[in-house]
Amino acid sequence: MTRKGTKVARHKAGDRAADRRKSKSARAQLELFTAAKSEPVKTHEKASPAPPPAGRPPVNQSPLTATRRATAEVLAQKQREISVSEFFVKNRHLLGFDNPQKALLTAVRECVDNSLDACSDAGILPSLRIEIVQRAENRFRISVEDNGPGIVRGQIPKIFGKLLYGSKFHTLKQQRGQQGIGVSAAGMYGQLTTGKPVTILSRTGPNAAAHHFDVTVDTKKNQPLVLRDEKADWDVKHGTRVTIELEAIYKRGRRSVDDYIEQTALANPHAEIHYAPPNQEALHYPRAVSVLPQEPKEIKPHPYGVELGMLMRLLQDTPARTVAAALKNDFSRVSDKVVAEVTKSALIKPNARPRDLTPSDVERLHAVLQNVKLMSPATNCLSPIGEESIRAGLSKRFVADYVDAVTRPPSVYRGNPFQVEIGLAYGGDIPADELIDLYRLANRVPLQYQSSACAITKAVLSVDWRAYAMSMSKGALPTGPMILMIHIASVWVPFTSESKEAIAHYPEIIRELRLALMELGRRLASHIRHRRRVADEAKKKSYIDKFIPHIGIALRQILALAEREEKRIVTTLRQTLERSRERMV
Amino acid sequence: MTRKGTKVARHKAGDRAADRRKSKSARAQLELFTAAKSEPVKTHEKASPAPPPAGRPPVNQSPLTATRRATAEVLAQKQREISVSEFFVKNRHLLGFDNPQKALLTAVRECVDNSLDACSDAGILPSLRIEIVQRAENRFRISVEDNGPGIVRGQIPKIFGKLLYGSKFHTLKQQRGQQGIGVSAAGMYGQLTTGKPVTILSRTGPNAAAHHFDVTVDTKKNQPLVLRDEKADWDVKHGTRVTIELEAIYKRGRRSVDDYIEQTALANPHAEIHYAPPNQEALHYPRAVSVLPQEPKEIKPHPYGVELGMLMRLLQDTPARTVAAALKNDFSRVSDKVVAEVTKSALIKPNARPRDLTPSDVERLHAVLQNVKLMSPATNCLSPIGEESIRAGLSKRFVADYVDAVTRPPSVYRGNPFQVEIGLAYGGDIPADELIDLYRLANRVPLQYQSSACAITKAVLSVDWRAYAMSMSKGALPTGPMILMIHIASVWVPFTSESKEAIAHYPEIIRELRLALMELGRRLASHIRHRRRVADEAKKKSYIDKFIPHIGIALRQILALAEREEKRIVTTLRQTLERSRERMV
Amino acid sequence: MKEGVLSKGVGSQASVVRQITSSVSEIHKKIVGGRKPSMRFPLRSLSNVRYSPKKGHFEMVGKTKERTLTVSTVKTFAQTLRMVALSKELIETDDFATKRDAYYQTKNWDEARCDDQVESDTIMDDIESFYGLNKEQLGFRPDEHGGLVAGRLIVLDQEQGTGRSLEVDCTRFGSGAYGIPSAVEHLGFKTRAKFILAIETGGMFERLNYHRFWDGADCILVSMAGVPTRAVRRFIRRLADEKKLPVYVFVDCDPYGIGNIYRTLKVGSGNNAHLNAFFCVPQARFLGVTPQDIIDYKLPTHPLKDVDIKRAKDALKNDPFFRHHKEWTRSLEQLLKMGVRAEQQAFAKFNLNYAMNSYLPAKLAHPEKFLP
Amino acid sequence: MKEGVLSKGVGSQASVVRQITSSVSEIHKKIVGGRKPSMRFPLRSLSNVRYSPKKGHFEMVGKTKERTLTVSTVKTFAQTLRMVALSKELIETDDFATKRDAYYQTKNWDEARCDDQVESDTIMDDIESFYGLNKEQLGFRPDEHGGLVAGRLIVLDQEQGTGRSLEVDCTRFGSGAYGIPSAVEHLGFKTRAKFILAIETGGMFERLNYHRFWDGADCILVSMAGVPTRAVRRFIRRLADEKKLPVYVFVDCDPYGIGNIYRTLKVGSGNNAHLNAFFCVPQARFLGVTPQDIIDYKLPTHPLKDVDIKRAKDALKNDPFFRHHKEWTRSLEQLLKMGVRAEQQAFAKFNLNYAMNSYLPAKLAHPEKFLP
Repeated sequence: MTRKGTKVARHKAGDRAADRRKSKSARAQLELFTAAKSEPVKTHEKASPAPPPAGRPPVNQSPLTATRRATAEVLAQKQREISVSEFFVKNRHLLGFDNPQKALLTAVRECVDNSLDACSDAGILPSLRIEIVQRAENRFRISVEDNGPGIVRGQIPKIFGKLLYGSKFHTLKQQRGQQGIGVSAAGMYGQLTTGKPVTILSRTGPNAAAHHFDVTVDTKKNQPLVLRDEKADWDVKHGTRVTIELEAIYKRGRRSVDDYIEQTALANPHAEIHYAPPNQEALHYPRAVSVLPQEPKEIKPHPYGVELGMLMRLLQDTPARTVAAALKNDFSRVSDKVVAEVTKSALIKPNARPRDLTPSDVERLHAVLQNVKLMSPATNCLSPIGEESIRAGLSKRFVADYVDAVTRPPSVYRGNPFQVEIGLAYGGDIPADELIDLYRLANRVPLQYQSSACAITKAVLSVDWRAYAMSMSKGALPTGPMILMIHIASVWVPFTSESKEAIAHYPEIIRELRLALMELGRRLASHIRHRRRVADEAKKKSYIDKFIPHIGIALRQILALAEREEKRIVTTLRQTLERSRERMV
Repeated sequence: MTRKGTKVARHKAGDRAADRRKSKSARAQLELFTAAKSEPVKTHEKASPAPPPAGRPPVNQSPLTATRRATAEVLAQKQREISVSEFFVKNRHLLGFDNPQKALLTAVRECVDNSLDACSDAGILPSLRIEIVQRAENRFRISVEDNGPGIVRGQIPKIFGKLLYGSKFHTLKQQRGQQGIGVSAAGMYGQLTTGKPVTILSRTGPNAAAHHFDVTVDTKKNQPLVLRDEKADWDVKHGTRVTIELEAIYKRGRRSVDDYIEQTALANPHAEIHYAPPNQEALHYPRAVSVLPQEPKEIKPHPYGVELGMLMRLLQDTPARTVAAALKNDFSRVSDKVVAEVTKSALIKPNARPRDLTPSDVERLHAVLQNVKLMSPATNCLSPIGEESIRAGLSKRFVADYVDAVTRPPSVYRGNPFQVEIGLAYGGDIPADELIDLYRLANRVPLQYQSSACAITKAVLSVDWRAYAMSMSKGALPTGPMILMIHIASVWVPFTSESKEAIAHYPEIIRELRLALMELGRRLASHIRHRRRVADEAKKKSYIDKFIPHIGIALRQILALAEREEKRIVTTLRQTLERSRERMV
Repeated sequence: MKEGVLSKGVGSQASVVRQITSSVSEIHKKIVGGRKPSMRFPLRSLSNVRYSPKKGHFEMVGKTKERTLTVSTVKTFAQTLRMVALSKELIETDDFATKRDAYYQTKNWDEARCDDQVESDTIMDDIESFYGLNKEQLGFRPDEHGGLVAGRLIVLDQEQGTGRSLEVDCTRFGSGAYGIPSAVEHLGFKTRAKFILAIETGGMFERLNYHRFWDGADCILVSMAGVPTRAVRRFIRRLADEKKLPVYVFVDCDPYGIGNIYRTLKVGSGNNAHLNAFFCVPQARFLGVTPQDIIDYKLPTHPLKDVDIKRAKDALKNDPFFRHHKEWTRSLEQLLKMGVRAEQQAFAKFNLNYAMNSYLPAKLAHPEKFLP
Repeated sequence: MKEGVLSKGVGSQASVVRQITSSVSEIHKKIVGGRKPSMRFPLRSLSNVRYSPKKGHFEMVGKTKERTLTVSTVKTFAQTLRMVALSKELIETDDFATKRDAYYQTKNWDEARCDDQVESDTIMDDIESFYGLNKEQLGFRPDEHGGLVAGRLIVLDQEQGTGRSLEVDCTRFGSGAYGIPSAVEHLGFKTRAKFILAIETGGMFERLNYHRFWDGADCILVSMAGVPTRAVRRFIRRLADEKKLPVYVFVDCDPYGIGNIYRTLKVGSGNNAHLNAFFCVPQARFLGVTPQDIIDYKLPTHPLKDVDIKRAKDALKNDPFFRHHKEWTRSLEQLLKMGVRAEQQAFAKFNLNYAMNSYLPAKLAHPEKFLP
């Protein structure tokens, strides 16, 4: 330690000691502090760590317990339950409200997700009206209106005024929303930054009245506070309009709300969207397909990837009388044959009572279940966009030479069915000398942040695109006139955070992504090669006209031939070559 | 679109259509599907987006409502409350249980945090015993024992069997744990992967009995399930031992549990730690300082950064009769003078009833509060390690030429006091040709993952270390024989995720970090320069001996001098130069 | 016409013209007969090369490729024939074209023009190997030349235009020297020197020339200035062949001096094996600086650079020449073990003329000890 | 001793030795008197340089730095004096040392040795500017040389050792040429030529020499082979000065040919301004290829590369020579606007001897139109 370093440090320590003198209890501590300073302290030896003491020495019962500040009893009085709303108010970055720009996008997205899900549940072709109005420099009012089934009056306060409340969490099927947090969190953020409640207008049908609610969240209790609840005139037959005022920043370009809405239209070709951004002309995205996507069905969990603790719990709680029945009723794709095979391997009687299994029985059963051959989960819980629709959407959005799409068959990670589909557009107006654009979608929702943390990006990077006639530098996306649109549909999309920005790196998911990418890559490469061959053929044909005369000239010069002879050479040679070309083709 | 792309796609579409025929309602959909396929669909025009229709056209009431699948009433029946435990079971990566290796670290860390916090609250010099036992290839049992105050019997189930339960969330003071999630989540992870409950042994004093509990979480209700509750013999006077069995992987090296414990010892020089890693010799980290850190005191929020919605809520809920009293009682650092100034600027009567303020009153008050000059928050809610202790720790751990530390005065972000301190070790055995090592700590807890996402890393990267005699490439940490240990202490550390791995980029925090780094940098640079000067001086002195003889040789050669004359030149010149050196010094 | 100086056999101007005419007549006949003509070339790649200890250079094994006139090859065929026509014109008008000149000439060939000089150079290489002649015999010249000569040599040349014979006496340049032209086929030699000393650096050459080292030692000095160009190699080869002179090579002791300069001079290069018969100097022997010299003379050294180490290891592993000669294998291994290199100018440490007055005489007393 | 060829004034061998002895005596006196000696050097940096249109080259403004012998400077002082001692020895023994040789000589100076050649070169530059003499006059030589001469010139030299006069007739080398030695101070000249033609490429030089262009045009051809070395520049300068010959320069039309080759030959370089008085050729004039020639002759071109554009823009913005001459400013701007460059060999497109038979005669008919 140098003179200088020490000097400065001592000076500071002195300051702090002076501060302390002001406090009542400082004297004793100060003395201790001084003692500690002047006396070198013996410590853990880096070079030769002390060998562990033989036997188990008693834990050091500190000689300083006299200074104890609180007992277990005192501490116990402070223990309290924490409301989930309070938790997320403090941790709102977890929900995508890190900064005002992202907050705007997150709030719009949560409302749009809810609207599209509601229409899907009700079997209605969605028609949305999204509006963003600037109220002050950093204050905006967003409203999202749908033609969905509406919400019954009694549910409105809880849906918008309580976190972790909703219909989707316990349902295993493909939906945009998952946890019953999103839209109430958006409202809570608005309330926190502007003091304004969420306003909801909803009507369940032409014969029902429209209701107007103003709702806030009582964060201490995680309960709704209703500020207004009245009937309203509304010239809409059925649907919901949600309005939130919030602190926000609106920007255009990449990762903007505009961008999000355009991608949403691309991923939901059956939806019509009117979008009025702040201080600009409104946009209209008409419906590209007039048919609803197949309705995703709810399913039971698949045994692959179910965890030991989960299985134990399930066997405790099941109403089934036998292990066989429990397995068949509570899981999908477990047939009698599977039950027989599984119980035999695990040395369990199929008709044993589930509650009677010992922990080691369950452990064996769990191990066997992971290795038995099972059908993939039912596909009808998923609703992919489909290859046709992806190609139609890409063709409409981009001027490309070549458009292709692959929808993989459903697969499963940790018991959750999922399905990967990828669209590819190549050539045309797409810039050839930049990194490719990558659109990531999960359950038809565009993902705009944390690209580098996402399994989709990882899968694209893991493919050697140079094998498919693209160029690619280590660790970077490929370069070339290509756009990839990658959609993962799942009953439970494993996001890396609550703000739904990136998909976790499950090997099963990455594997499916790679298979789809490589299939598209092979087809793209054969397209590119075919195009090159065609161009080469045309070029070679023109060679005959271009270069044969030069052979004539050279021969005349070297052999001092007459002009007539030169012409004869050119004519004969052209005939010879064209004849052999015809044979070749 | 090439021939090939289309062909494959049609084939697939055909397969899917065939699937559909099997379902009852497929016929109508199939026809619609076929129609959609053969008839080109009109869509959103890319080149010239349609101008918004004049007025507000009614939202498209879809002609397909006949196929509606569910009504608002049906959907309402599915709405349910979601338990926070269920939520985190599905989202356990949010809590640091992404993979078995990280899970081990997270579980150990949560237990250690709890033990150190309990000792701190009780004013006990902590003595910990940490043990990791391998039970099977991927199964470990961890146990952490402390000499803390113990836990009263009635609290044990909730503390270990209920998420979002604890004493720390509502307390504004510096603690390791924050949200009452950690240790119960670790138990829940163990339960999920091994089916085993958490085992707790606790005793509150020599006269109280020790209690032995086995607890699991009922995830559907987020309530504890007590499997065992009995008195036990335990030869420890007071303290707690927590044992969790879990699926895990143990690895050594960077980001390992070993590494974590070593850094914890460094950041808590007042703690003694016995550590028994699996299948290896145990380690002992003795106490380096025999005095407790100053006890962090609980404080009230500081007005800077309090949000509008929060202020509105506070004025609604306050028991105070006047605005003046509310401001003084519910915030720290608001004096009578400040109240007078603030209310005057906001055009509010100081003795108005808080509930009577209109929203726009509160908005003005909020704006004024952000701009008024206030004292920094009380420092006694924070307990920094201190410059002396940091230097002592670094000197002990590293063989370095130079050790320095800076503890910044407390500052505030969004109403939360925080304090930054940084230790620096330079030279000696520290490798000179590698990127520097950076130890990140938050409330004395080492952070091991997501370094690149962390405000600490960002701050280090934002400093131009080349100005301080270090080398540095764009976007990378500096290179050189240096180690930085950076600690952020706060009443509320803003982690970017629940797993407490990286600190969010608040400008106030980055500013403080930069100030501390630059101060250390300047002192380091002056140390390096000083050392170079000393070396230069020594070198120059030796120059006289080395080079004067050559002047003699050259002069003799050029002027053909005698040897005697050469000697005279050398002697005279040496005297001349040494004389002038003495004058210089 | 310079027939006077040139031999009448293969490679004389008349015989080159005959070769061209007869090969092109063949092509003409095939075309007129409605058949597709073809040309056969030796394969110019490392797989077609081996080191011939007997001939003392890399030679081709005999693999060939045939190029038939098809739609795919018509462009190259046309370009090749036009380049042959240019060659014939150059020989007949007793002119020459540098490779760059030839590239610009192709600019007159409309669609058949070359887009860069690499293209025209490749065509030239094809023709060279097709006829088994070197570029200079075909009227082409490299753009690079260089190489200076001093000492006991009279170069026989003639005045262009008048055809008058010229005798260039290389002892009569004072501190200057004779600059070797880029084509040397037409030169003749008169000399009574005992050997040729080929020197890597201009600095060492100047020193030896300035002090008339060639006078006492009775030799011819050639400055190579780095890796010798074709002209320098051909000059030394023809001089050594015609006058039966041994060639001693004096270069830096490093993998570049040994592996690039000396090896290229002596056995040619692997990827131009079709030319090695003309351009290598099999009679060359390595005077120094050897790794052993570094030890014996306690020379000041510099550490081997990474690229040096790589080059030496490559030579030991892959180069058929070094692998063939155990003495070289040993020496290169010694060098790698020492980890240092030394320059021929390093002798200047002792005194400026130490190399000339002490080192070279000591070495030249025992040419049998030179490395092969 | 070569006094016979050298002038007796400043720079003659005897006067250099006198300069050295007297300056070192001064230092000796101060040391013995117990005072600290010092040396004063002109500052060798761009801030001390301006373009002198009258003298026709970059010259130093007169800023100097003084180096006093202190503890900090004792090493450099010792090295400088030892290098001066070497210089005196070289002159007195009528020998020379290349810069590399000198570097190796320092290896004998124990602790005062130089660790790399940059260090010894800097000391040499110091001495050069201290005495206002060039390296060659001090007995040192650059390692690089090069440059060939052909045509109507007889170079006067003498045999080392015997001192016998030599006449080197540059019309008598056939296809070969005279290689310029690295030091030319001692040479004399006999000529009746009308001008000197300095040529960028070896290819063009060979063509003109091969066809004896110098015979009809009555001139001396010098091949510069890129940016001319010190020896070539000094050779042309001394020849042009002594024989009052105009110098015409024929280079590629690109920013390198104009900005580097021609500019360096004519006015010297900015960071060696203390040498420009010796090494530049103020009488040089730019024959071609000019940007206007590209248009007039419809030459085949290549696009300007980024580095070309940067170089040209730099010259227009910062180079005092080009900024001084409006004709050059216009021409460079024209070149940038055209966006292309052309080589002197581009004339080969028309026919191989077009440059010789058509372009050069047309140009040489009007030397008054040459760019300055």
